[in-house]
Amino acid sequence: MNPILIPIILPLASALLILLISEKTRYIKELLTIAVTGICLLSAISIIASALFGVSMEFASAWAGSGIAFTLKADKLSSFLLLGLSLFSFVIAIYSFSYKQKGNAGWFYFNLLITASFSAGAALADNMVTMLFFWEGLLIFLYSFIALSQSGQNSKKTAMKAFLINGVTDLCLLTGICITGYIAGTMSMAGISLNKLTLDGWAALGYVLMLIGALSKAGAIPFHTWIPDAALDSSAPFMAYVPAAVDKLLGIYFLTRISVYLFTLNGFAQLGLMTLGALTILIAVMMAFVQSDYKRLLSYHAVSQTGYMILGIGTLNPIGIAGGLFHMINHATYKSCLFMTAGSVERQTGSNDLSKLGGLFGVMPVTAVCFIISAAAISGIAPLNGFFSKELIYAGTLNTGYTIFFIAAELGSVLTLASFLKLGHSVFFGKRPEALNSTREAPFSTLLPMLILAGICVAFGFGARLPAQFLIDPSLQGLGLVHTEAIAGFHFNGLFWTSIVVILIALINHIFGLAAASGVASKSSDHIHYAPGFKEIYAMAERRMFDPYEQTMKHLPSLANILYKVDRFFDYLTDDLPSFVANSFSRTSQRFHTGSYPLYMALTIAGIAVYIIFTANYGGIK
Amino acid sequence: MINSFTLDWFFITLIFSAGLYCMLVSRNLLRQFIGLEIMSKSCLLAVISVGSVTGNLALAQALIITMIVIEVVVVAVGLSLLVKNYRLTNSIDIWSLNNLRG
Amino acid sequence: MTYHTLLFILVATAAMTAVMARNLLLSAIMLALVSVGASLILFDFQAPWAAVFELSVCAGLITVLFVSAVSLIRNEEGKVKDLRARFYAMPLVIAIVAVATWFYGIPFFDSLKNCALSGGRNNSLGSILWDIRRFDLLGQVSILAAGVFVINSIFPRRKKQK
Amino acid sequence: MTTSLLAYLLIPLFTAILIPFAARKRQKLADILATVTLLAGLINIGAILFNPANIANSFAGVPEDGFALLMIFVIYLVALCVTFFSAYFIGEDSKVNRVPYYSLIMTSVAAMCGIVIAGDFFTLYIFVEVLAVTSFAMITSDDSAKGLEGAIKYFLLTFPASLLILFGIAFLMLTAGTFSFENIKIIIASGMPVGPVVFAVSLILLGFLIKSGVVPFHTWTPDAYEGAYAPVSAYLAGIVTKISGVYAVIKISIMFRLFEIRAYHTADILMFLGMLSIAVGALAALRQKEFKRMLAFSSISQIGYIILAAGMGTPLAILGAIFHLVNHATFKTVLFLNSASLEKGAGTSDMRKLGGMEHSMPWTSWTSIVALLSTAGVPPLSGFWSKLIIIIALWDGGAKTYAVLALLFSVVTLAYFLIMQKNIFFGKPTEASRNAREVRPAMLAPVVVMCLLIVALGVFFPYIYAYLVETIAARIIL
Repeated sequence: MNPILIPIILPLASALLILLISEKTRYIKELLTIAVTGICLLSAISIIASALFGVSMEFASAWAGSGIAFTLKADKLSSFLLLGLSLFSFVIAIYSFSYKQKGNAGWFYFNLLITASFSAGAALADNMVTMLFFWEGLLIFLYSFIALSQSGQNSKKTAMKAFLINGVTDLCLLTGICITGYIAGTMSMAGISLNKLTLDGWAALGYVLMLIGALSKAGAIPFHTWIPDAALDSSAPFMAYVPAAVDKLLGIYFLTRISVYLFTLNGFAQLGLMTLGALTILIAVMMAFVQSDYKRLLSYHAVSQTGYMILGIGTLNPIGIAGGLFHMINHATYKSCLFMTAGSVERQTGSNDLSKLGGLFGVMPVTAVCFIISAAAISGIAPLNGFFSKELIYAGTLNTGYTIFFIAAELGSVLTLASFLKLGHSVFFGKRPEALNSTREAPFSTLLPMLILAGICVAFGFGARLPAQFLIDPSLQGLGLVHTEAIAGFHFNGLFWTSIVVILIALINHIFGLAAASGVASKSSDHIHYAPGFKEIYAMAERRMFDPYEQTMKHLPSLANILYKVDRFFDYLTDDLPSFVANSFSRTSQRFHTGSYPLYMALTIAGIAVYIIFTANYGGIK
Repeated sequence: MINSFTLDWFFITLIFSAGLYCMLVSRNLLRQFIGLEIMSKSCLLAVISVGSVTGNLALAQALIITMIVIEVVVVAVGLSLLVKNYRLTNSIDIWSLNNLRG
Repeated sequence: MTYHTLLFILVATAAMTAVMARNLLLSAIMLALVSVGASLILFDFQAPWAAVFELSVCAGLITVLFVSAVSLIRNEEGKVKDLRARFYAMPLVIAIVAVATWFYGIPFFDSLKNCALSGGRNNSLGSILWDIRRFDLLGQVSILAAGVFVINSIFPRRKKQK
Repeated sequence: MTTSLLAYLLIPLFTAILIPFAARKRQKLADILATVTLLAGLINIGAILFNPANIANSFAGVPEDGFALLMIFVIYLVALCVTFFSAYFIGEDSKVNRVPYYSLIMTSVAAMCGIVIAGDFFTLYIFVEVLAVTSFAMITSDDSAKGLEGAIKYFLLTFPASLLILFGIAFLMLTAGTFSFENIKIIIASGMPVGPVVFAVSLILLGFLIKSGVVPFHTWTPDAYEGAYAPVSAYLAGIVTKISGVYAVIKISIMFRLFEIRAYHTADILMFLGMLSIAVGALAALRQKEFKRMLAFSSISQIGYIILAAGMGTPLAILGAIFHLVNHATFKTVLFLNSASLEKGAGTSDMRKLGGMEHSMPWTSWTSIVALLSTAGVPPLSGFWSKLIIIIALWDGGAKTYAVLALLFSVVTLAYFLIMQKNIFFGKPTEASRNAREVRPAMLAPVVVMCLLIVALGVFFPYIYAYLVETIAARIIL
């Protein structure tokens, strides 16, 4: 078998196998999943090695005919992505080994493996229709993943929300792909890239529609709203896996593909993308800053960080794109790690509420260390990976000349750090509540993945040259981008000093907040939360006034009612009206045929008279 | 001066409408047949009038003889239906013939 | 006012009387008068064969049929409540028809007369016509046979035997 | 009128006269005589129609046109079915008097043959009257009050038709000097003004429209069919009213093609009345509770198709009209005979009292399914093809609205027949149907033969079409 098929077929087959395994067995499903994802990781390594040092693997098979072929192509970007996806699948599989609050184990691993398989397929697919197939498959299992992760009604509702948002945007994607494929004359991405499209006429529409699909997958504003809800209504492994890792990776991957690989963008599109990125950063981080739930706070950050990637790719210069891609993998790493710490805390304490947590550093030191590392990474503190990717993005942004976006991004950084100061302070430091005194450290199977990911954060930070050389640079080459600047390395330039300033501002803000909240860490954001002007906006946000989905849903019943009436009308036209008319005519005729001879005679005579007058006038004598 | 043919037809129309009026107005089955008979007469007169004006008197006579034979059989059949109906239902009211409806 | 026109007036009057008469027997007799009038008209048209047939069959046989039918249902006669007013309105209706025909019908009949194909055919002899219309005799035989079967069917002899 | 086909008229007439004498002592002899006569006639006409030599030279050696031959065949076929059926239907205790009954049937066969082979309008009129007179008597065969009511209504409501025909003949005599079909054609061809002739022919046409029961002159039809003695209603609906009215309408509409533009308005009226009949018949049939009455309305609707096609007047439309006339004779005979079987087997043909009859009377049930599907125009049965021809002809002739409406109302046809089938034959057995028994095989035989004919006409349609074109279109239309 072609090794390129392993990451797709193996998880798929084992997912089906898992459903056959009895409910009562213990650890078989878990071990099977770990083994399968491990094999996938190994094959992903071999694939990327082949892509980096040899020829890209390919697999092609005639599928539906007429230009739609089942084509997989592991070029450098795809195999880089595949590596990331496989890594997270593997780590999550380990993490959820002993994690109890993940719903039915069989279904959880089924969904996990299916997601792994389909995401690998989407990453590797070269033909856009093939990619769409996997992409839509992910959508279906996104629903089942959320819906089956908790037994309550809320998870179903959130699952439906996620499903609808992604379903609509996937429909856009479908339309966009059709338009693009029609204009380009081929469905193969490699084929289109040979002769890139420009944004004019229908092609622009196709690009925008595909952009919507990609952004929605990545979870950018305004398609992000299901993620914070899912943070409350689903399990930590799911959050660590899908919204934090897989969706980000795929969304940004496809964004890169279309923006760089398939289309030649103009300045207007660049400005639009960067604006969108900056807005995503700011709005999401503002929301994140005031959250009081561990996972929900993290989920807003997951949205906010997407903004950096979009900003980076939107710059359209190699440095910015490299930053976007680097940030993509970095973000997945530390955000997964953060969600895992959240899961671990939830697992050990039973709570996610910041006001009920505190002082856990003493009892959960490993978790706390992992948290600190990844929080530092996400905040862009110097030698960790987040610093380097953000630095690349800042540099790319400055290269475009739009300083305002740089400032917005830095402001986002300040708030990010501030919110993590608040989070870390309220969870791991400060005074420990009485109820948490018996808390113990999480088991090894939970700690191991966190350690792995935290280790990657550190490694990619201190040895940023390594991923830059072996992952990012080849990906840029794969995209056909040429750059002259070094994309990795620690420089004591202006950006470093800016980051120091950022750290200081955040610290000052935190101290000020603490003072304002009289020492309660979980309330250290209240001075902004309840500041005049912000207060109302936040209150409206809490009421979901800005959630397009909720707003649509609110107005949907009336719309649906109108549509229902319209439908009834058509139904009436096709079903009831004919039979009603026929019946009423029939009844009239029945009433008419009274058997009364005079009536019949009169009718006959009248008919004769009309006939004779007509024929005499038109056909006859004159 | 109105010619003979036109005047004939004027009276034929009157006789015909008398018969028609009888058929329309009467409830008595027998009167229906009387009206019918009067209408037949007007028809007969029409044929002979046409035969006269076209000079086809011989043909008209042939037709009239056949028509009279048919007329007598039809009237006989009609009257026998009437009598049969009278024997069965004891009524010759045409308005009572409304058992078949719907 | 020729004899011809008088005959037509006679027939029309007799017809109206037949319709309007309260007594069914009178109606039947008036019907016979209509037939007699028609027969006279036929004589006037120089159609003696038809006139004799009309006189014997219609004025004779049909009147007999009507009178016997009237006698068979005599006791029923009074039961049927005809609206007499409608019959009394008849002269009015006929008058209206007459006026209407005078204005609309007469031009129509005139135009009909103008369409008439006259001449060239009155040299045909009766015997030749009988020859041409030979098939009608078959029809007459059929309808007479049918009449016999119908009477036989409607008034079966079997009943009398029982 | 030619004398070549006179035998088909004279022999049944002779049998009719013979029956009262021959069957005086043994009543059973009446139906044997009638059946034998009809069978002999059927074989004879079949031999002429299906003689390969005749077909090969397009009936050049046969004096009459193919339409007349075909009609004689159908007349004999339906009459034979009805006499054969009646022979077993008339029970020992029936009020029906066999001798005059069979005499009347034979006379009406003779009259119908007279209509078909008549060469002028007056002869046509005579035989139409003969046919009408016999039908009145046949309707009242069983001495029921309903039958009498139907007969009297039939008598009085179609009487204006006779007058109209006679006035039309008078006008024809005045304006054309003749009423023979051939001579009228010659006169038209001679190029003289035809307006008055058209008027005269339109009057005659109106008479025949009344006789064929077209809306709004249809009012006698349901009453006569419902009241009639059961096998007689099959005979009436299957062939009698078709020959006495529709045949002449088709004949006149063929003639109308010669009148060119002067007759267009009359043809328009004809099409309008045809469409009206389709609509009113189909809609009125929807809610009928009495099987025979529903069939009567269905008959009105089907006649509408024939009239519509005749009004269209193109060769294809006339062909469709004739083929539909033949088909109508087959399937309507089957349905009416089945209603008679129901009366015999279950004692009633009221839909409200029947249900689930397929268990007790399976043959009746399945034959009626075949017939109703054919009526509704479901392929590959014969009714489908004739309706298809008619609709195609309408579409080609430019009457697209009529074509669409005709198509629509065949759906309604299917609807009411399915309602009927559901109410009577499917569903839960009722009290009446639990006690019902299938009628004897001899009574099923005519129905089954007709059903086979329906299927055969449908399945072998290509041959039938070629045959129709050769026999009918080649001689009378083109």
